[in-house]
Amino acid sequence: MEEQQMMAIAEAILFIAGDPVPVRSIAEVLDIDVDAAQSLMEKMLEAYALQPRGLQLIRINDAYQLVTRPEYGEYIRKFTGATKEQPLSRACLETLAIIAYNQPVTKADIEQLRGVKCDHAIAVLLEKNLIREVGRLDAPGKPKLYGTTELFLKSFGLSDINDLPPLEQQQGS
Amino acid sequence: MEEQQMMAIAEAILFIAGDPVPVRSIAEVLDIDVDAAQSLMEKMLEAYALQPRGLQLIRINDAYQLVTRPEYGEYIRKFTGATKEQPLSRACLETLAIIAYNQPVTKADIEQLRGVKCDHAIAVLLEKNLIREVGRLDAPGKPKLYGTTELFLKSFGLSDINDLPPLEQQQGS
Amino acid sequence: MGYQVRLEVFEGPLDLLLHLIAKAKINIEDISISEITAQYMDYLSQMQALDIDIASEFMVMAATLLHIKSSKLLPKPVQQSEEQEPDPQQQLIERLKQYKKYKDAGEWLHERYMVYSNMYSKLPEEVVDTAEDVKFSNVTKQDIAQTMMALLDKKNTSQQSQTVVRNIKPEPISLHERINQLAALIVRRGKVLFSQLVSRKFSRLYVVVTFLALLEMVNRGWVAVQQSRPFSDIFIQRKGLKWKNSR
Repeated sequence: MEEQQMMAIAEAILFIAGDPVPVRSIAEVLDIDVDAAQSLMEKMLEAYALQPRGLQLIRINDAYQLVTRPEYGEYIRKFTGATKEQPLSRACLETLAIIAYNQPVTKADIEQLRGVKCDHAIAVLLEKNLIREVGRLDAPGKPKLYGTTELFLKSFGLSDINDLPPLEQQQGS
Repeated sequence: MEEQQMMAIAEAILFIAGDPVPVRSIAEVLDIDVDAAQSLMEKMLEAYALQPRGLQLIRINDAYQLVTRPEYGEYIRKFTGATKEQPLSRACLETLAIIAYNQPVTKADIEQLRGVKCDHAIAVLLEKNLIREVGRLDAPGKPKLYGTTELFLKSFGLSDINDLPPLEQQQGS
Repeated sequence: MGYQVRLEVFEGPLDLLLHLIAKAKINIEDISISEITAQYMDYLSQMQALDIDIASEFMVMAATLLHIKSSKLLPKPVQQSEEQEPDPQQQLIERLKQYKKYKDAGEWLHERYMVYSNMYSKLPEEVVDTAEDVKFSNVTKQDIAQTMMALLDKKNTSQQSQTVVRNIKPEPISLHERINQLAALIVRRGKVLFSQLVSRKFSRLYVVVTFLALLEMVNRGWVAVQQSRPFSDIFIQRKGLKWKNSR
């Protein structure tokens, strides 16, 4: 395959993922070896840097991510401000509730329920040690499964996960 | 502001939004009038089309959206594990064609044209959200009128309903 | 199942007629009613021989064809008035021409669909106000439950009002399969809400099959279900010995 086409495919994948994509996954999808994928991505990173665009490619350890350029933050805030800005704790609480009641659960499941990307909230919850990775789903891409931690139980005064209030009782009120 | 910079901002906004963004919102964020935003986006659409990229800009009625190029769908599915969209049955396609070209249209009209009952095809198209009820005919029995949806436009790569080729042209075969 | 015979499937009588016309390599305008009628009847009798249900539309068309054919054989009645009935053969030709247009447009749509259903979009980014710190110190387990409930509510209402983007794939699924799927899920989760089993990407058929599967599982004593009031969500929980050691 031509290099340019491979870059186009990588771009499409990074776009869909939104998250950092390990160079290994890019290699897998393109059916090339990891070194080749690595150098492809480095070239792409340079190409992106040279173009006057709204997006940029960044590298985080062995992964690449498509993000908006920081200099346009003000406009993005203007755009999203018109819709609604969510406080972080709200986003995290929703994400935590979904994980607590549905564990083990993938990020895609959480996002499906919330209708927005949840990377940030998941990162914060992981960092606070309220959730953890409990395995990987046996599906293509092997997505991570999340569950709650002991600290979660302790923090909310639960002896075990079945202590969570049943959902249907509240619905009446 | 320079045009190139405005395009970059629009790109960043489309990336953040994910969903189609009305041209009005783009105008607002850039603080320009709607016509200017419209022509900016059309220029951007062309620029995107010319570049060998993984993404493309599409217009659906008065909104713009960033999506991956159809030719890389297979790679996206490999990456996400999604399954390929099933083709629509011939009954559905014929029914959809009749609705697209004659909307708003009743079931009786469709059945008259096709010479068979169309309940099942209509139910499937409604469920797939390719068509919707747009009202009722002011006639005995008040039959439902059907029309196509935005998803129809998107699924068939049409910017608006006028993008459909004239019916006569097809007759050649 | 016995032997299988391939018989071309037609979308209706008009579709069958177009097929016969194409096979005869003639223009729609030039159809010979007696030939076409013979072939049409032949096809219907093949269907009958194979025990295929013949939709009433096919029979109606057969009657129309026979009517046209017979009226051609009969001497023309004396013209009573200028405003006589339109020529049924001409009417049929018009219908066929109209139908062909949409059949071709359908093919065009098919090609487009195969291309453009390959376009993917991304989920919106969540924009959070990072200035605010996350404090869970005064959040209780009730808050978690309430949050989850609000999410499910929101999802339900957005389901009702939403008119855009919904991708549904045909899901050929058997009751048996669905029971196995649900069992696998319940082994993992222990408890689950019915609404979680049937997210909006599923068809009505899928929901019905899921519900039947659930009833069957209740019947087998595998699960206990609770519903606090009519139309509220159904809470499903593992029950009985089936699940012992399977965790």
